Amino acid sequence: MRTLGILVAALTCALLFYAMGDFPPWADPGSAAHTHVSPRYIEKTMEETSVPNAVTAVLADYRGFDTMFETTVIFAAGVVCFFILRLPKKEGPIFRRYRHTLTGMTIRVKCTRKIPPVLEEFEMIDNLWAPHDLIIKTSCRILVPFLQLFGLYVIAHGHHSPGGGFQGGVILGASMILLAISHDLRTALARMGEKVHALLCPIGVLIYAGTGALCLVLGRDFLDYGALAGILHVDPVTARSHGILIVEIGVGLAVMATMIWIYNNISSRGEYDEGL
Amino acid sequence: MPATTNTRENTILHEPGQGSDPGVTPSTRKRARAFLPYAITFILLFSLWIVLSGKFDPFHLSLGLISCVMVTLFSKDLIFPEPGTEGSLRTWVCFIRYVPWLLYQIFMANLHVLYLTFHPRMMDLIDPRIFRFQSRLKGDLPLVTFANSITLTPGTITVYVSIDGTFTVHALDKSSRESLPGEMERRIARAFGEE
Amino acid sequence: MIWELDLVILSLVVVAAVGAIAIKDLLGSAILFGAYSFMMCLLWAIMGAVDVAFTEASVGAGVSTVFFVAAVFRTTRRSKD
Amino acid sequence: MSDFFSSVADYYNYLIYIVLMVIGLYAIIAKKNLVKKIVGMNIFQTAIILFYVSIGAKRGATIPIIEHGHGEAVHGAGSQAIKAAEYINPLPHVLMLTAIVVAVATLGVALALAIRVYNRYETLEEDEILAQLREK
Amino acid sequence: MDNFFLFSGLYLSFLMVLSLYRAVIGPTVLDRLIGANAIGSKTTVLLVLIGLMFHRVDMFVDIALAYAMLNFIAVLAASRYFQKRKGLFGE
Amino acid sequence: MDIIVVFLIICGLVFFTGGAVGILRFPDFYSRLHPAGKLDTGGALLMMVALALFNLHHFSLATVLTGLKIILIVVFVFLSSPTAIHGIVDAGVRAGLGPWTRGEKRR
Amino acid sequence: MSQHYPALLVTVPLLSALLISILGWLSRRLCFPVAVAALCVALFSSVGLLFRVLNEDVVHYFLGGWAPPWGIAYRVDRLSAMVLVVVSAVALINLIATRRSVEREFPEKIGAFYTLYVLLITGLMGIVVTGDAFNLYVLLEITALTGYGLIAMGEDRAPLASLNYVYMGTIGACFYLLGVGYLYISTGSLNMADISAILPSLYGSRVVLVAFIICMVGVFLKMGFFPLHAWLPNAYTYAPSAVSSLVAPLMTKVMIYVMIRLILTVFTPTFTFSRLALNHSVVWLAVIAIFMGAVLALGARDMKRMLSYVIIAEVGYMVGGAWLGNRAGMTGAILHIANDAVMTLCVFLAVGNVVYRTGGYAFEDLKGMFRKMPYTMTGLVAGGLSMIGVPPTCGFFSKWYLISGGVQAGQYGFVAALVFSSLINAVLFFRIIEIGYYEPFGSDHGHGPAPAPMEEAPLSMVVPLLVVVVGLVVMGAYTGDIVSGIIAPMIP
Repeated sequence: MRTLGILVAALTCALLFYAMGDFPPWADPGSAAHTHVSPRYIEKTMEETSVPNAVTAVLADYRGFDTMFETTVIFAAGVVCFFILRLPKKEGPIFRRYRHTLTGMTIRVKCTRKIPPVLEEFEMIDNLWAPHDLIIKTSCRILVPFLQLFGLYVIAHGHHSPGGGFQGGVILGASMILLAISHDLRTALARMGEKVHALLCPIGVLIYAGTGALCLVLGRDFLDYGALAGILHVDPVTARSHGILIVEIGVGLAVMATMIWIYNNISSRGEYDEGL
Repeated sequence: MPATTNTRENTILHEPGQGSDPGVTPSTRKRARAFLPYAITFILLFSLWIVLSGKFDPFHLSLGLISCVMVTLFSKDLIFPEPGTEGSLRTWVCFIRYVPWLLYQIFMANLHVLYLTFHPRMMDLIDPRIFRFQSRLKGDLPLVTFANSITLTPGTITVYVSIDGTFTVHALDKSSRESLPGEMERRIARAFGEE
Repeated sequence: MIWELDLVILSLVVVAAVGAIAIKDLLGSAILFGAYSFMMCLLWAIMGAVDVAFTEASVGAGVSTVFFVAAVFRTTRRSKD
Repeated sequence: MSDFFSSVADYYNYLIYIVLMVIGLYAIIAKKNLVKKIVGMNIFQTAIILFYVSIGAKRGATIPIIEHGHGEAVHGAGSQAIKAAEYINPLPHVLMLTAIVVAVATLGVALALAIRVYNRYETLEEDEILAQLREK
Repeated sequence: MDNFFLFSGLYLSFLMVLSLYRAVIGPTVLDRLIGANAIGSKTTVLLVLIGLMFHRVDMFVDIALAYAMLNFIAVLAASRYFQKRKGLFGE
Repeated sequence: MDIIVVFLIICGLVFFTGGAVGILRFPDFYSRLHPAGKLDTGGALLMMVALALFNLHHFSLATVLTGLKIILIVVFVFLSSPTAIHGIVDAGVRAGLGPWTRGEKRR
Repeated sequence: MSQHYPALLVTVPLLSALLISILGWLSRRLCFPVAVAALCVALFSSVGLLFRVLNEDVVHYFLGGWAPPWGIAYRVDRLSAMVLVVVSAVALINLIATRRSVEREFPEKIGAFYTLYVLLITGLMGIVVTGDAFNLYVLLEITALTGYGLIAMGEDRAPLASLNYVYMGTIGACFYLLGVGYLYISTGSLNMADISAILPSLYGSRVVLVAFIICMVGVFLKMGFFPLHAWLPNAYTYAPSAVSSLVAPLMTKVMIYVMIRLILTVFTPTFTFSRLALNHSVVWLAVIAIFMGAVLALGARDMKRMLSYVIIAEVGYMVGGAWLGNRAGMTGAILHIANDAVMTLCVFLAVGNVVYRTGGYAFEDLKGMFRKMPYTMTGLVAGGLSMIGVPPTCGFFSKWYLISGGVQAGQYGFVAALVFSSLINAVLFFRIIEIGYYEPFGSDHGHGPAPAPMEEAPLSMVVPLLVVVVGLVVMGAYTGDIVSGIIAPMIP
């Protein structure tokens, strides 16, 4: 296997080196890539979409169709992780560990699979037990809302500064993952249950594709946000800018939900009970 | 291992709305108190949004309002898990007064570690130990502030804090070991009104 | 595009990549992969690809390393090569 | 001196991308551990992203976010001022955003599959799994 | 001033070499973790420096901010591993 | 103004140097955390302050807000860095790593 | 509405996949009807598109209203319209036919299954219609990801097989992406038509040459062409039967479509066949692929594995035919895409029925099958005859074109390989017939011939199979029309 690996690697290497000689030099402003298609994106974005961030304009408008499928890829990954990993809810008893919070005694209780309610005096702990860590819990607790606000800011300001739906969605998802890591998976699930994030994920993509389909219903091409001008009561160029924002919100929702979904499935091995 | 844990935090975190008793109608004052965390969270978040956004047209401001309301509703019990900890104005002022002193301490700490790092006979100079001491602080936030301050200041790192205020600390050398709990604890206690 | 920094970081990236696949401990490998993606993010910022850098920062730092650690946590750390 | 360095810099990016790609490819083929292969796969994908972003770089240009005043009348008025040579090519960046997303999605799926495999065979080494299969 | 920023950036990336050395060589996983953490904190500063070199620092600050917030999630996750699975070398 | 900026940046770089060298030189895992935790945060603080000051050259609302954002980075670093360090230390203790004591060999 | 057919093709399945995913959490019974409705719309619009294309030659659709080099455009010509019809029809028939087995295999996750199923079809349709090189990559990844998930839910060894598929599929897609990057660096465009307009001035460039090689390697990896086929047999064998009868007919064929699209549209045949001295070696690789596939199929011990090796051989046919470099070979390859999709569907559906009743697919499970499941076995035999290339079925005609192309090009090795593989196929299928027909069911009881009861698969599984069998013959009967109306105008 090792010789095969070296062989394949060497072959690829030789092939690519062979082609490298004919590349235009790095960062050469006169190369074909910079002169054929892309100048129009830079020169016309303000005029045609009124979005200063050319990347966002190209991402969500000129090549918005790619981005729709990009979001679909993420959604598909979420569904796939659920599909191959999630175990059906088993019946029958399970042993759980509880700790009496005043004396620190740990007891093992036989109970049903359903995640039990929170008790006043007993605290449920994972079988792989992590101690109560005051510093991490408190700091993360304080950090999470700011992280979420930052994620929303990134989504909302994708037009004017780097960022957009995907980045903001990942940050939002990371905030929930942070909660799940610093406390435990049950805490995060109590805030956002499985059904919620599993439904948010297609809904996010649906916002995107639905916007496109709405344009189609309004008589323009698919994803031609100019058609939204009639609904939003603005001129077509601003309508494009708003259309991009709507789409980015959809992307953000879908990405957030998927990241949480994948993390929950992987970290709990599909049981949705105890996480990392 | 800690013998006890924080019950309050757990109840709040798992079941956000469990604290209120449905049988008792809350008086207006109580309602105002319950509303206060929301308000403070919202103001904090919105000021953060202003700093982040830097755009003051109505469109972006309304986006900011919506986002802040969403985050507030989603996570007000994360910043202030127990009613009453949102504190008074005095706490905030005291806390802000504490920060410059902390910065000075951090600067000194950095010089201290820098000196140790570049000292040619560093191995003889340091004497790492793990030791414990009992703090008189109570409440989550003061404890965590104290712990983080310890981590940031001369030659000490907090290893573990138990809920009743027992600190386990790793110290790099003798002088830093002797400086604890010392003045820092006093200042934190003053900042959080536990004097 | 600052080519001096670019050269240095590019060399570092190769070291991190070799480290990530050479270490015989999957957790260490995951951590080095995280460092690798930090530097990739830096590289893209240097080349002016701000959005890509942002994505890599949020993905590499926030999500993909965590996925790796979670997967290693649920499987095993042992690795023979 | 500077000329020499910049001529090295002309192709250095492409060189490194080839090296990274080869590392990734080698890891996928030659390593026996399934998670290691996933790491290799990711390195491979990042190498390609590096290639694309290197295409996008442009000498003497700034990031592809158009500078404009904070006024309202933006469209139409300022279009004369915007020159394509002053901004980096945004197209490769867009493509690579998509590619990064795909990389994350693939990573998630691959890790989920690795967990399934581990649940079944209690090991992540390919040769041990094959040995187990052969025994049956 | 740009040159000064450039040289400080180069110096920082040289320091990253040292951290990377610890991350690659480090006898235990935790040493690697320290190395990765140090690389992360240097990256945050470097991002802002790069922004100043591009004269567009307002665009790069967001990335650095995201970095500062997210950098420690990975570290936290890795340290969580040891809280749940004991042992530094085996399982 | 520039002189202050340069001075602060050089101080920050010295701190960072200390951090990087300390990570290499200190004998064991716990003591390595001291430079990693403190010097890097300190260096980040100084450099960020310097950069924020430099950014205020063209004084306007936008630059002030950008400067505030840079300071915000410092705030978050100060919140997250000790937490991360604490997490690592805790992991070390739970993994059963004993601290180095004087006279032992470097590890 | 008819000008929106290209958009409907992709968006209706996409929207309904999302809808199914939502419905999966609310009411499981609604998932199947929604999926059927979506695929019906897709089939309807692809047939409509086919008729439009026959009149207008090429249909363009600009997504987002941006003209091609800047925006993404759909470009539908006769070839893609034909593949579209095949894809949607195969998917619809398979969806209806496998309803029972899906309900039995994934009782808990029906929503997720149908979501992935419809997404896979979305991806395949998108690949066929898109006119943008990068968009193709994204769609490729959609099909790949959903495919990984669907395959992994099979039996015991499926996750491992799927994981191997992940590695290989990712390398393949990345190679394709890299090739697109090389094209982009030399032409500055991503639109296929635009690239092919710019390329002639760059034919001397090494970058274009390497771009072509890399793209081809990527696509070969994805389709399981000979030296790169290692992932295919396991993945197709261990997949759930509902999935293997979807993936086996469609994935490899669509990849071959991509290859032909790259050759015909992007790099033009003159570049491929005259600038490059590669076509002989590729044809020889195809010859080896056919031989290897046939021999390995002989050694297989169960039906699914045998059929996977047969698929490898069939991939060899199509690649070889396309690379022969003459009209007849190309015609044969394109015709074989459609025919092979239908044949493979037929055979895998029959195997699926057998699995549904007996629970296994080893050769021993087939004993006495003719008495037990006569209609299923009829389907199997019909598919087998078509694979062998017996005249009334469609398999004969495409093979005929391939052989005549081989003779014209003077590649007698290819012709020999085709004949050899047909013989092997005959052996394989007659062996199955022998097992199924002559060995009495339940002979191990020893009590003479007990009259085995007829246990045919449920009607919803048999009827689609018989429809496919009829389709085999019909496609054979209309071969002339297909070739003259659809394929011939496509080949320059």
